[in-house]
Amino acid sequence: MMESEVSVLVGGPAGAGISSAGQVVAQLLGRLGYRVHMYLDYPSRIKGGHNFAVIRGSGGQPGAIREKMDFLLALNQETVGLHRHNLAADGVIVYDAGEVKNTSGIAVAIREILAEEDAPAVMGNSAILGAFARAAGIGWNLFEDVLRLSIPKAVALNLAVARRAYDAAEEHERVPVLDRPVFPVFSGNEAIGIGLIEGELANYFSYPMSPTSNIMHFLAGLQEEAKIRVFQPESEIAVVLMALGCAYSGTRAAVGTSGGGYCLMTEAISLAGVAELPLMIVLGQRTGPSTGLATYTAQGDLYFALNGGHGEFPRLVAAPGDAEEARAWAVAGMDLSWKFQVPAILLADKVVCEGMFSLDPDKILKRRQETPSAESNSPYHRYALTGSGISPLRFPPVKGEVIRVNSHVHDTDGITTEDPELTRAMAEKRWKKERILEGEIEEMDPVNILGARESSTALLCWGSSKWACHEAGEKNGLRVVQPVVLSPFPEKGFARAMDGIDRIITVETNETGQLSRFIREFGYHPDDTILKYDGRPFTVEELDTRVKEAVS
Amino acid sequence: MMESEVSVLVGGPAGAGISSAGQVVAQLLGRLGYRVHMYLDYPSRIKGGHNFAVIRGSGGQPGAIREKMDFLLALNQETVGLHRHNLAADGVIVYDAGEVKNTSGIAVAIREILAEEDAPAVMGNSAILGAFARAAGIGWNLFEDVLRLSIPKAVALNLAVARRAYDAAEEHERVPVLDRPVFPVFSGNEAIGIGLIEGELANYFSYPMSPTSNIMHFLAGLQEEAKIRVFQPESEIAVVLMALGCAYSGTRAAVGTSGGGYCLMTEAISLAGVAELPLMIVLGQRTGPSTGLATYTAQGDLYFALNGGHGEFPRLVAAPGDAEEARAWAVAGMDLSWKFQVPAILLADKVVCEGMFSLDPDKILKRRQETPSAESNSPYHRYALTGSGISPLRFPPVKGEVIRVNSHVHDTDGITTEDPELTRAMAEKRWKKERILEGEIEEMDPVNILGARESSTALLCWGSSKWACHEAGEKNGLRVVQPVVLSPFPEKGFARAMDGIDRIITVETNETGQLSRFIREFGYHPDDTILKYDGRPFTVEELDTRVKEAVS
Amino acid sequence: MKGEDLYSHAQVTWCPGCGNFGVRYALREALLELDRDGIPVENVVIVTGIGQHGKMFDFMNINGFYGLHGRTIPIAAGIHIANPDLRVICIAGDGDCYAEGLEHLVFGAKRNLDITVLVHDNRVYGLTTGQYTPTSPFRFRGRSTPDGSREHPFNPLELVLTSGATFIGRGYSRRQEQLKDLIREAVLHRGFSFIDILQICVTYNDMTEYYNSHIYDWDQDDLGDFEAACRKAREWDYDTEAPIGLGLMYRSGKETFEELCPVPEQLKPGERAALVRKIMDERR
Amino acid sequence: MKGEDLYSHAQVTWCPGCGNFGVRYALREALLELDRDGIPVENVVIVTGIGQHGKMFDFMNINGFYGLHGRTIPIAAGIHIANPDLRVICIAGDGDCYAEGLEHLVFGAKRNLDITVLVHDNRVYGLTTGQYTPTSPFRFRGRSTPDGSREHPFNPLELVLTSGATFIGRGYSRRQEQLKDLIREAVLHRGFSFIDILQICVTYNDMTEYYNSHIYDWDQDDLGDFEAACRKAREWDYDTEAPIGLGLMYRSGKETFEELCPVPEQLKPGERAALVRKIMDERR
Ligand SMILES: Cc1ncc(C[n+]2csc(CCOP(=O)(O)OP(=O)(O)O)c2C)c(N)n1
Ligand SMILES: Cc1ncc(C[n+]2csc(CCOP(=O)(O)OP(=O)(O)O)c2C)c(N)n1
Ligand code: SF4
Ligand code: SF4
Ligand SMILES: [Mg+2]
Ligand SMILES: [Mg+2]
Repeated sequence: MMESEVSVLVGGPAGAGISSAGQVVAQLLGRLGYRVHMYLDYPSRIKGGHNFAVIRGSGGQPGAIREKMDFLLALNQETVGLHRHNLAADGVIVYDAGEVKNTSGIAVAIREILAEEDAPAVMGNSAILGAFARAAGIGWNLFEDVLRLSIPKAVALNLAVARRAYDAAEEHERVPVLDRPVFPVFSGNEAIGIGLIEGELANYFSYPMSPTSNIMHFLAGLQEEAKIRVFQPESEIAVVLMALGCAYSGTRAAVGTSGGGYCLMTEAISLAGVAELPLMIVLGQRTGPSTGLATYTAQGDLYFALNGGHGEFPRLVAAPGDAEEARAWAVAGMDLSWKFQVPAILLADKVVCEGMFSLDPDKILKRRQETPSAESNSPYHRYALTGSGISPLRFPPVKGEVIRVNSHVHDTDGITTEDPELTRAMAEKRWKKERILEGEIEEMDPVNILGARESSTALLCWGSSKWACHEAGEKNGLRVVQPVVLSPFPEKGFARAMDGIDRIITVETNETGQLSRFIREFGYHPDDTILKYDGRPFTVEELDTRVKEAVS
Repeated sequence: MMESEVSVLVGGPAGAGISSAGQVVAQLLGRLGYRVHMYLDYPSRIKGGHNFAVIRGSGGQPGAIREKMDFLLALNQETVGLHRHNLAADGVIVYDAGEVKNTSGIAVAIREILAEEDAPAVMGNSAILGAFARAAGIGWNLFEDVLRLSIPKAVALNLAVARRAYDAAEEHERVPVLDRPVFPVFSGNEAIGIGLIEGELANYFSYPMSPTSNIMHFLAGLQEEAKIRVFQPESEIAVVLMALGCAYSGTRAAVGTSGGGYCLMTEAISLAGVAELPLMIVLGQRTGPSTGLATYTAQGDLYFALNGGHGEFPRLVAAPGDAEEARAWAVAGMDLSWKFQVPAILLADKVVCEGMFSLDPDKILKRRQETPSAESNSPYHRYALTGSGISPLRFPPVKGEVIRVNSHVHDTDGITTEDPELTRAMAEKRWKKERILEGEIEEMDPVNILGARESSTALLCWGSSKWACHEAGEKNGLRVVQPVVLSPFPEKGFARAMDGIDRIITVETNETGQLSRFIREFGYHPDDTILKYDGRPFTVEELDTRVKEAVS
Repeated sequence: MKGEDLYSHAQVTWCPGCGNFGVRYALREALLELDRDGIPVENVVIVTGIGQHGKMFDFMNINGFYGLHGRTIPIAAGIHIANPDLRVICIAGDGDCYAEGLEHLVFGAKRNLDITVLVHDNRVYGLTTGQYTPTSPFRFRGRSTPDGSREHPFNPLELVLTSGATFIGRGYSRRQEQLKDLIREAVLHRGFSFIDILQICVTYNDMTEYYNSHIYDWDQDDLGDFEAACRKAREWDYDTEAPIGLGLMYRSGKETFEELCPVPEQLKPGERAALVRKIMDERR
Repeated sequence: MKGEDLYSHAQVTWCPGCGNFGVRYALREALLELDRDGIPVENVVIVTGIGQHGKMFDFMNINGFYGLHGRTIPIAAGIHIANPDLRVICIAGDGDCYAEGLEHLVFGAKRNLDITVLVHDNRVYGLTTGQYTPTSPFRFRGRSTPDGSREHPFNPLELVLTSGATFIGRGYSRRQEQLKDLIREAVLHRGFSFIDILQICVTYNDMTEYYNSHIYDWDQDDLGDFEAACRKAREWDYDTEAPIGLGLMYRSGKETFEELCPVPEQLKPGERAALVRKIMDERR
């Protein structure tokens, strides 16, 4: 085991609870003081096949996985077959003795344990977890505590199964406890859900689609407590238009989807643009084009996020690189979208959405609330041409006032016009808002600097490549620059982050180097591009190798 | 009247046949040897209000209108009120004496003429045309000939009405006959329709939307003769998917829409991308965002055309600047889309679509037919990994072969895969095709050089700004560079066209300077940007002034 | 309040003689009556599609959302779900609501959303200059079908009845009094109210004479009888010659979507912070 | 040809016990019979949606178009309009065809498109892990509705009947012989053929016992009787307890869309050039 580093892989068929098992491991490592990241790899099927989760704990924040595992938890033969080469020299395989043949390590007699406890097959994962806890030298009490929290149903039986396996296994190598505050571990989707709630969500609309369906599931489970409503309409078109209806009525809504659903939303995004309606969209990218690889990742929709919808209008696009950022920008997206009456897109991807991350509960951006406009409100003009471009928002019913929003070019009252002067004036009003929005963004740390800050070579990345880049940057002495906000592009913050840089290498999981092309608009010309487009994120080692090739 | 230049404005209420009247004028000027352009300005209503058409004849090709009119044909008071300042010093107003008050010029007693001929009110435009013909010194025979061709119904009565007005009017100034071959005059939409037919269209699908509805209307009228089918399904989603169904069956289809409909098509564009299905989309831009100004123009969707649809895949995007180019690239779009099995977008706008232009019937690009692949066809692999990236196309039924197209990542037989190597290989296959497509494009004159070629300052434009730029370029000694193809971007052709340029001024009818941003990706950094975003195209004089400001 | 107050200052751009004038008048009169009956006009929101019908947005002086072609219903749903005190009326077109956005109509009815949908069924795409729609008669000659369309119309009343609507009627733009009553009742009805309005398009599809000679008023005795409603709905299929019933066709009571999903009172900032803290603490 | 030939080599990734196995078997047997009866398998194309049902594309060894979620019908329409010799079968899901793309179902029926639509109606979104669909029973507890859904299902048979379908049946994934016959007849039928297949989803919505105890076979005497079809369709509303009829429910003859829009033989290159010349000449 490396210092302050532990990696665990859990593998088994779909339906065997690999994701839950992974989450328990993640939670366990979290409780030991590690910062945790989990990557889940699964094909688009419900039962059978091969799923695996890689959980990495580290003293620093891990947001990418390593290739070498200290523990390989195998519920099926494939896990060993496919991942044996991932086992670290001093690593150990903990395996289901009934399923996995020809291997050495810690055998768990799952079949027998389940039979003795009269437990169903799906509890096999509790057995393997018990064995792992013992192998990793984790005390029973802590383990029990975590298992209780993670497994809501049939707790006693799961614990009994786990205990048998725990007792039967031997310790392999104790995972050292780190003396650091314990951070909670969340998936990006959960973190987004939390952020939306903090951003005063009232209604969440969604049509199921990987990798964002779990935002809906998470929020649906919180409806009572959070006093929100979650509704799944007939299509993404209905989803987004219901959200716009809510905005008109004055309550905050958000929606979540992936590329295919986003396509169907673009017409409404354009409507939000001209009608100046707040709209919050979580766009979780996956491998495209089209249905592509439904459960794998990509950063293929940057330009589409920036340009989806016809005509031109300001929008907020923020691409978080982990759950903490996802939460922070979910809140900010809600607030800014309302304050500036623009669509906001939280551009995540499968790794951020479905991956798990430790997060600092206190790391949250300063709220950007609506500032009540000083300008006169009566008679009410929905599209009053104010100095800021932001018109005061009011919602029906208002006695004596008529409140109109309009998809056509309109006058200050929202009535349709075809007048060229008004057409120009309304366009300029919208871009005025954008300049002010950009100003606020610049105050919100919209560009991260990571890696070796002093370097004059930049690894430039966005979204989920953040942490792999950070590690490659630290290792190779390169500065890492990650714009979190892509629109309006924080040119000043970016310039500051790029200060002194004479060589740029971009890192993206896409085919055409979208960020690399995009920053040319702002006068930055990357020298090299490291791309990956097979649906999988960069591992730490892989990116390190690619970066070394690039800088050599 | 300027030499080899004549401008005519016809104005009246919607429903009075202003567009037809304008077309007759355009046709007349065409027969006199002029190259013609007509711009039609109308609000989104069927009857009443104010419509006007400006027809310009010129010795060179006009693709933009001038501000000064030699003839102002007024069927209502607004025409005079709104456009009197557009009358040239030596121009004349030809007006409906019953409708227009307080003006001087050639009064036409339309009401009386119609009464005497017992003709319906809508034939008022024939009367004003007759008076115009006489005022412009156009012989009756030529006029009768043109009117017969243009007005399909009640020819005799229209002619009788026109004749009365012709006889009652006096000659104002003879429009000189130019000694040049007579070119036919078409709207861009008609030219596109012709190009699609030449490109072997079998089925045209569309859902009505300005400014491309007239492609559907034009083709619908030609169904019998051209042996095509035109069908209007329930929505743009159905439209585009029916076209993809046809592609799978092996017959060519095309669709037409504007921004709002294009939004709904993006999901299918992405499908065409990964499934490698040919698809031809005519995207006629209008003023956005959203419903915007439904009958006015803009160049606001360049980035959306380039990036609509999730994930990354090659596509052809060509933006014609007039009807001749629209026809040529409609044919090329059909051919290239089939040859390369990629979506093709013909990116026009209201000015190109609904404007009229003289065109040279013989100006057509060399056909780019499918070249039958030399590679073996049996057993058939729909996605065979060939050297060119282009897989041989076959269509069901083929005895003994199974033909599969798939929206997921797939193997060479089209069967779904989640394999990382295949994912990468298929992506690379698609980009291989793009490189070859780019090579072909480079041979097709994809970048126009106009204006003063020797200049080291470039006016850079695309689409409908072409001819206004050309004139401003000639007048101010500036080179005009107009990339017709935007994707794959013809870098070589563009570099040649920009050779020796040390200053770049972009000209676009949009808010954010999309071309100006786009070419930065290729290392060109515009110094100035001339934008217009009020729904109206640049007039010759207006652009001239703006260019002078920019270069001064 | 006077009728004139409900018209805006915007210039009306419908063709002279257009049936939309009649619909506008009926809507205005219905709103005046509703206002008198305790539904103040500021509580009413119209959501319009794109088409000639949609221009109602500009010509009325009431709250409005001028939306997208085909999408009035999901917008209205969002408005109403967020604030059930509002009375939301969709002003839709036949192209709009029966073609582009048909699915929303079925789902609105299925959910028994508590909104009102008025379809200006001129049986043609008016604003885009005269193409056939899902209710145009077979062989309709429009600009996309110069030789006649190849589709028989569907019957919107039958469709919404099947889908679960609880208030269904048919109006006619030249029967403004009846239409006014229908609209008023529709707004008052708790549940999905649907009125197909035979709206004359003088320019592209002038059916005035045909309608005038075929219409009659449905009797109103058996409004809750589903079978009777089926019979009424099927009497005329929008295609073949038959008497055309007008008025309310069906009315029934059923829990609305909004009743099933009541609006929770939002958390106060402190409560929200406490909830987030709790969620965080459960994960460490 | 053997049955095995119609299965592909791709690994089947449905859950053990999934009803899709039964549907696949029935489809295969129907295709074999059709092949024997003179409809060679290479003339068949399946168009699949996205969902568990859509995987049929991979698991069958026949021509296929793996399309988008909800869009089988317009794709199938395009395929068949372009080449009416092909027999096009949509393999759709209930989320797919009744939610995302419902409008296409109504229009397919309305036009009487000569295609076959099989809906794998497991009454749940299978592939996205168990959310409610338009045919899930009221109060269905799925991942988006942990407290039960707030919508009553609609009745797909009634909906397509109203919309104009000319061949309507209901199958059950555990009645493979009957389902095979239904599929074969559906493909042979000239016009819009629709089969709602009660497909067991063992993982998210296992209705096996319920179905087994409620199903019976419809009598087949009055297949052309619209009223009888209405009654049959309404007997069970997918929500409340009632007997569940299986088999063919309705069949009638009506001109198909394809018959109304015959495929013209394409122009030869010379003819095309001549036409363009003519168009050009008329304008100068
Ligand atoms: C997505 C989209 N497609 C097409 C259009 C163009 N469009 C505007 S109005 C209209 C037809 C309107 O017909 P209908 O709904 O019947 O309204 P009417 O004008 O007859 O009242 C269409 C197709 C649009 N605005 N948006
Ligand atoms: C536009 C779009 N939205 C959402 C999805 C995600 N998605 C994939 S399968 C599926 C549900 C499938 O349910 P159903 O159609 O009933 O098929 P089943 O899996 O039950 O057979 C969804 C919503 C998608 N692929 N495309
Ligand atoms: S075209 Fe028809 S619907 Fe439109 S305003 Fe004119 S009469 Fe009315
Ligand atoms: S989830 Fe349901 S529908 Fe999907 S494969 Fe499993 S049993 Fe079949
Ligand atoms: Mg209409
Ligand atoms: Mg399903």
